[in-house]
Amino acid sequence: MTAPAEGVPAAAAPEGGSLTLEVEGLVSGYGRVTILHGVSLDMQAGHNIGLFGPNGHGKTTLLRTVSGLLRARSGRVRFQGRDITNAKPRQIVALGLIHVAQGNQIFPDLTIQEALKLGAYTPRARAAEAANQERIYEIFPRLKERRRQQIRTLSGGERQMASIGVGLMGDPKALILDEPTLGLAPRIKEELAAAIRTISDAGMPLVVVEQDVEFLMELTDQLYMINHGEVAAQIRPGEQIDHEEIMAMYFGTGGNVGETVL
Amino acid sequence: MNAAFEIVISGLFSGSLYAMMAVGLALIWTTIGVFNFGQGVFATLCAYITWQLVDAAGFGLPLFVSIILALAVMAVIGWLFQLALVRPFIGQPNIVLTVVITTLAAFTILENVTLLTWGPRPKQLPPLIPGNADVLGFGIAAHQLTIIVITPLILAAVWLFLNRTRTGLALRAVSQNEDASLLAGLNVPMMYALAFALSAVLAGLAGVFFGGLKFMSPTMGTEPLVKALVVVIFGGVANLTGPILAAYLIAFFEAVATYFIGFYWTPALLFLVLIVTLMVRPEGLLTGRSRRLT
Amino acid sequence: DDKVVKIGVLAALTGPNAADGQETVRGVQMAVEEANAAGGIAGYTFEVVEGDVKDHSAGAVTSAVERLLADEDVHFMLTGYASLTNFEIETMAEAEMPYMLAATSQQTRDIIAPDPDKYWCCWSLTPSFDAYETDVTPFVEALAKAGKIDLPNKTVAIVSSDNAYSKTISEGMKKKFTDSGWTITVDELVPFGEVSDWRPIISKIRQNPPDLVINTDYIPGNAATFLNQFLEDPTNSLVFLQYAPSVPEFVELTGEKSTGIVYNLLGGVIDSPKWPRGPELLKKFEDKYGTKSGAYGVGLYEMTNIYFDALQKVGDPTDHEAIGKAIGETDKKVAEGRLKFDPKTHLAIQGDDYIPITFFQIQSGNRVLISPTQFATGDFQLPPWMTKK
Amino acid sequence: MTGAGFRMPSWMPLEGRELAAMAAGLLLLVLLPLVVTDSYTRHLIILVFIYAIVASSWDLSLGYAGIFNFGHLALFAIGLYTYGLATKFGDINGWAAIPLSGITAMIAAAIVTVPILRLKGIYIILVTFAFSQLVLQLVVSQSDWTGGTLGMTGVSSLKLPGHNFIRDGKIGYYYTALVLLAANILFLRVFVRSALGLSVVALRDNEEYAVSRGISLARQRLLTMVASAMFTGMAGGLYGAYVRNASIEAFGVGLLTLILSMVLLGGTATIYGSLLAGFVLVFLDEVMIDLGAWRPITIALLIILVMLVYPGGLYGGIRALAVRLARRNGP
Amino acid sequence: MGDGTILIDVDGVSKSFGDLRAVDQVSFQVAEGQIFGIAGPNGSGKSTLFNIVTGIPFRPDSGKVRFAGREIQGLRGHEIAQAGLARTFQRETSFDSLSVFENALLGVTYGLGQRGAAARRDAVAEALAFTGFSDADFDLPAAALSVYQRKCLMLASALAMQPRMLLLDEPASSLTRPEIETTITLIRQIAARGVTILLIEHVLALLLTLSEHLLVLNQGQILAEGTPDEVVKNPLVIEAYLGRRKQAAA
Ligand SMILES: Nc1ncnc2c1ncn2[C@@H]1O[C@H](COP(=O)(O)OP(=O)(O)OP(=O)(O)O)[C@@H](O)[C@H]1O
Ligand SMILES: Nc1ncnc2c1ncn2[C@@H]1O[C@H](COP(=O)(O)OP(=O)(O)OP(=O)(O)O)[C@@H](O)[C@H]1O
Ligand SMILES: [Mg+2]
Ligand SMILES: [Mg+2]
Repeated sequence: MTAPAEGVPAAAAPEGGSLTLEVEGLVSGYGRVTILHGVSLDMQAGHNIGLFGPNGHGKTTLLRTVSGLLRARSGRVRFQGRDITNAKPRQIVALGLIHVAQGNQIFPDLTIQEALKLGAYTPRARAAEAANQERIYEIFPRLKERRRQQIRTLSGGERQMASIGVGLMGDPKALILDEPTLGLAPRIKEELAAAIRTISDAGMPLVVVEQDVEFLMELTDQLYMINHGEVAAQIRPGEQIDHEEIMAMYFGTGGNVGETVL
Repeated sequence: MNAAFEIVISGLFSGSLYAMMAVGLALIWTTIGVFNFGQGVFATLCAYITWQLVDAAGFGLPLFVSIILALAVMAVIGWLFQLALVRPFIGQPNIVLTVVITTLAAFTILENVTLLTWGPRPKQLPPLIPGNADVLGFGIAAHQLTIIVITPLILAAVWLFLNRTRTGLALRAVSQNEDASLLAGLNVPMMYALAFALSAVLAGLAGVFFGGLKFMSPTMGTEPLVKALVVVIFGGVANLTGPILAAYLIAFFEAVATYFIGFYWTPALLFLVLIVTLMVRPEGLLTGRSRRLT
Repeated sequence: DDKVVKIGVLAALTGPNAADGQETVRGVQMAVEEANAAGGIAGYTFEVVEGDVKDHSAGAVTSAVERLLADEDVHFMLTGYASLTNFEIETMAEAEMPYMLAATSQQTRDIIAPDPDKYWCCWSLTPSFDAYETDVTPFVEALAKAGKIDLPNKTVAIVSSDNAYSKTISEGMKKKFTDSGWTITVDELVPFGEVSDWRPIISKIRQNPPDLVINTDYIPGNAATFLNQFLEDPTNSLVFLQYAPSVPEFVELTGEKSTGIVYNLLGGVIDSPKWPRGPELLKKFEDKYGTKSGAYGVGLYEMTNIYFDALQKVGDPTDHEAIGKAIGETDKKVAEGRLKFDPKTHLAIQGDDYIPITFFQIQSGNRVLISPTQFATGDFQLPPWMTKK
Repeated sequence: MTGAGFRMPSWMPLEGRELAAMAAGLLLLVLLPLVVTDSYTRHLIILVFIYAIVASSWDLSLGYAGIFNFGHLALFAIGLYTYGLATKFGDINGWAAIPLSGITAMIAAAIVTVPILRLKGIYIILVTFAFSQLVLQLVVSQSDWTGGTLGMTGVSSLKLPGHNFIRDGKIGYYYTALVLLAANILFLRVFVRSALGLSVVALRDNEEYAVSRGISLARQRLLTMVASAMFTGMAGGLYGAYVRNASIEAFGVGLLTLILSMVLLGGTATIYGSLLAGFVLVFLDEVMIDLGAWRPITIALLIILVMLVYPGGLYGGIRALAVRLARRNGP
Repeated sequence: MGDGTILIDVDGVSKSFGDLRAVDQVSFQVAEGQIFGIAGPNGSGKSTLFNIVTGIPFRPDSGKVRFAGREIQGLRGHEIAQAGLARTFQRETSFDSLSVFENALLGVTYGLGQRGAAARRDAVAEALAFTGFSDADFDLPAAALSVYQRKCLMLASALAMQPRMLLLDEPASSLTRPEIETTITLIRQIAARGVTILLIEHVLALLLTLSEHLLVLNQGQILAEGTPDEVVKNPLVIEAYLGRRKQAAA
């Protein structure tokens, strides 16, 4: 695992203390059902956190609550020291906390180009629009080729690239990725990891939900396992963790370590 | 020559009216993905409000002041409309049908409110510009000439706004995926409001055109609405270009057909042509992706 | 004395024809209030009950009729026009309910003529429309004979709308004109409904300018649009419009433009000092409601009074058959002329001595009655757009 | 409870509970005339029945299949004119003319299905609307037969030896309409709960997925349209027999709006909703008859209100209430 | 398991969108009972290939598809399905307004499945049980299911059709390891019943484990073909699809 320590600008940690993102006892859900039963997690400045755990246990719900799509019934969310609990999504976006949602269903009737333009909707983002677009086209040459194609007609993977692209166009100060590798071919997955890593090292902390733990561990060093809407386990940065341990935790939810580990 | 000229004028004139009604409808459809059956009564209402402001029996203001004021009122009404009749149903499975019925109901309400407020007797607005103009030696009412001239300008403006500005882009995006729009930092409620206000203003303007053209009655909005529906669907609902083109196309078709085969069978012929066209181009005249309806 | 007779009025209180409906009800209201103020008739006072025929659809009309029939205090019904087909006459006959209407007379005749006695209930203020079809031709030729206009080549352009009223009339006119040696240059039928642009048709008319232009589309809005677009580039033709110009607002809304337009009316109010009852009732109506009466306000007022006379004669409102017959025996000077019913069709008898067909010309904002002479209030004047050698 | 599928008796997809409820409802309506004796109220109920047939059949194509068929009222009109022409010129007995109306409507439905086979969503609106306008034009232009815009009078009533349908306090038409309505609802319910019904809903939910499971879009669409036309056409025939005339108002906006309101206010994809809404709309209209223009306003407001509170329509609303009550009374 | 006889013979099929040749002259054969993997970079034409083979939503521009000796490229989508080709979609789909049971029932009714209500119900129950649903789930609305359950339901309704051939488009995407393990076992069991399987997948854990034969597409054309071991060593494949490290791992 690449150690995070070096190359992280301490300046990236603003007045609010050394915490980029801070979640305290978050409770939320849909309608009558409560999904999150008090989740707490801290994101040290300059560190990326990864969330994993079985399907349907609240990872996405957590992210949606953080970025204001869902009301928090109780608990706090702070971003760079600011309290953003139940703030409007556009206020949160304006602060630079960008969320790339799960599933690649962005704007089906827009072309890639239009969608990217829309990604840079906030004044903040507009400033860096050109640069960001360049960068995205570098990471995903395919998007550049197809920039005039309607998103609904893209292939699954291409759509995933597009939605990550839209997120990056928001010129994030911190980026939330929900299952970013969904449907991506192995190679582009690798390149994505590398690219995101570089951007992140230049001072853009990440929150990543991912089923592919390998990928997760490439990007992040502080892991939380979400189970039944609670933090079931976590690994702090710098803490020595070995692969098998993680797997064990991971499969703790049933299923045994298959013989087909690559 | 004479006939040719008349046909061209007729095409341009009716085309302008159709387009004016249709574009508001198309705007709502391409942005929010619903049909606003209130569009017709918007026209009626705006005509009557303008009449109230301009007529001696009313406040007797100058025509253009009255029009501006009336349009402002329409914007507000449009906004209220979406707040009460559309917004609550966003994201529901059969929103299209639900909104059809809520806006139809609103249509009934406003139509009868007009009836109660201004009574059933016919009224008329002063023409935008009185008198007859002379084009290439042919006479044409200045009012109609004005309509022929300014409509394309207005349509062009709307088109540019929707296709060339970031706000226009947001307007088109917002209903495609509300969550994604929120995560891009859009002010979603504002977008819906904007779309409706804009289309109400456009319909209102059409109403003012009608009011200066024929007698106003509380039910004057129905026919233009139906026509607009035909135009919008035929033009293809992917964007605004289709409906606008369709409006003029249909108008010219009618003018030519009326002149050569007579008024009587023209509608039937038109509908036959529409059906056949759609059999060949199932996605409308200008092929583009139709929205999912359910 | 609290013996109350309810009078059922069928009218469109909502929907596209609410204007006529309102006028209809007001006409009846006016008569009833008078009668009650005068202490009632034959010991009865009266009350108006409305039946909303909405969009005139069969269902709506049936409902309205059934509803009024279900009220056993209703002993008389009347309407300007209720259904498109006047089918409610059947129902009235079955229910033995005295009924008067002022609707298009053709369907009424078709229903009643086969067996007039069966329909003792039902009588039409509207006379046979034949005169609409036959009398325009002689009228125009008379004008020419009197040297008021030229008919260089006896050509006429006839535009009509595909509805019962307009179509029947225009068909009849065409026959009459051809029989009298005229040539029809344009013969256009437009689908019923709003016409926002007449230009293609008018341009056809302009192809070779006729002596006479006739449009029988009675929808006032359409007529106005037709007039405006014709005047954009008028031909040297006399313009005759069916019915629409008689609608009160037509003149005021078209303003100076309508000067010169000719139209005629059958069973319309005779607005002429030579027939005092006409102007008198028109004035009464306008004083009461602040709006002018068209055909229906005063018309329904008169119909209500016909009923009152019948009741006066019979005395017992519940003896429907007697009432019905009494109505049939009416012979009275009403605002529309002398009212007497044709026993074979139950339509008012038409003719200069009965219900005349009156021709009007609009002259700078006023409706001038120009024929028949015994009622005339003025002379025909050459329309501003026409020339004459 | 488990597998709805397991409780389906193979001969009929309806569940026992529903059948029982149906029977109860039918019995209620059969006995109703004992209480409702005045012919006007009966007249209103007859209209409710006829409209409900049209609306619930529309619910099949519009609600279940998601086919935006805005020519549905034309099918009703076709039934109406079929009856009129058959009885007046073909002097066919009224009882035979009503099924005939159904047949002509079904043929018309089959014809209009052809151009919409490839079409999606709103494009169907246009074609079906155009279709109804063409039918209207046809009716109007054949005035020698149809009376054009005058309409047809002297359409003959239903006849039974020893019974006069006109002076029977409407009892004859009441039961005739009721029988047709019952048959219609039973037919529609069986249709939608059958495998065919499921496949139609599947096509609405996700066309491509449905096709990938072997469901033929063309075939199901045709069947749906024809099925929705059958009773609609017969209702048209009955309507003609009842009002004894046929006029183009059957194509009018007024009737269209009323029927559409019934479908949506009642709740789409419910069948029963239409009948429910029919009663509500017609009788509301009746109690407010003297309010003039305020009547349509109030009714419209009410419709909006219901849609806001129960987007599922009245039927959905009543179900929701029932569930809540059950909860409250339950442990 | 495959007894060698060719079940499907895809012969030079192509599909273009405008000037983009999404599938370009692709030919391959699959033997009865085989598990045949298809890999390739994003947008290389895998799903489009499925689309044109199944005729949903469109047919190939050119080329032939012979299934069980019968030419099917001309048939309509539902006819092809009834001929015994059942497919799943890349995005988990379901008939949301129907129950779990009804979702699967449709497969039986219109596929090659048994006739007779009783037999059908049993087939459905069997298929659902096989994919891991319990009786208690049968009445759940499909809309309420989680990602994994939807994938299972999609599979169940496909199996209910009693297909001769199953086309799976990314059955493992966004699944957790345990779920992937289960899916692998599931697909193995299906194959064991003699159902031929065409498999698109990016999750190599599943793809490489299951495929007996592997086809790699790139830009709509066949880049490589062979046994998984051969293919993953192919430098072209590594360059275009696997990338360096994965290859090391493989
Ligand atoms: N819109 C919704 N309405 C009701 N319940 C929901 C909704 N979205 C998700 N759920 C439920 O909330 C629970 C948690 O869902 P969530 O998507 O947060 O889990 P997850 O960990 O992200 O799963 P996955 O890994 O599949 O994305 C699931 O049981 C799901 O069924
Ligand atoms: N309807 C369409 N119109 C235009 N282009 C299309 C359409 N459908 C697919 N494409 C393009 O064809 C190419 C192949 O798409 P396809 O979905 O087959 O890719 P894929 O191999 O399945 O990719 P993935 O692994 O990401 O699913 C893609 O580049 C896509 O953009
Ligand atoms: Mg998730
Ligand atoms: Mg794919």
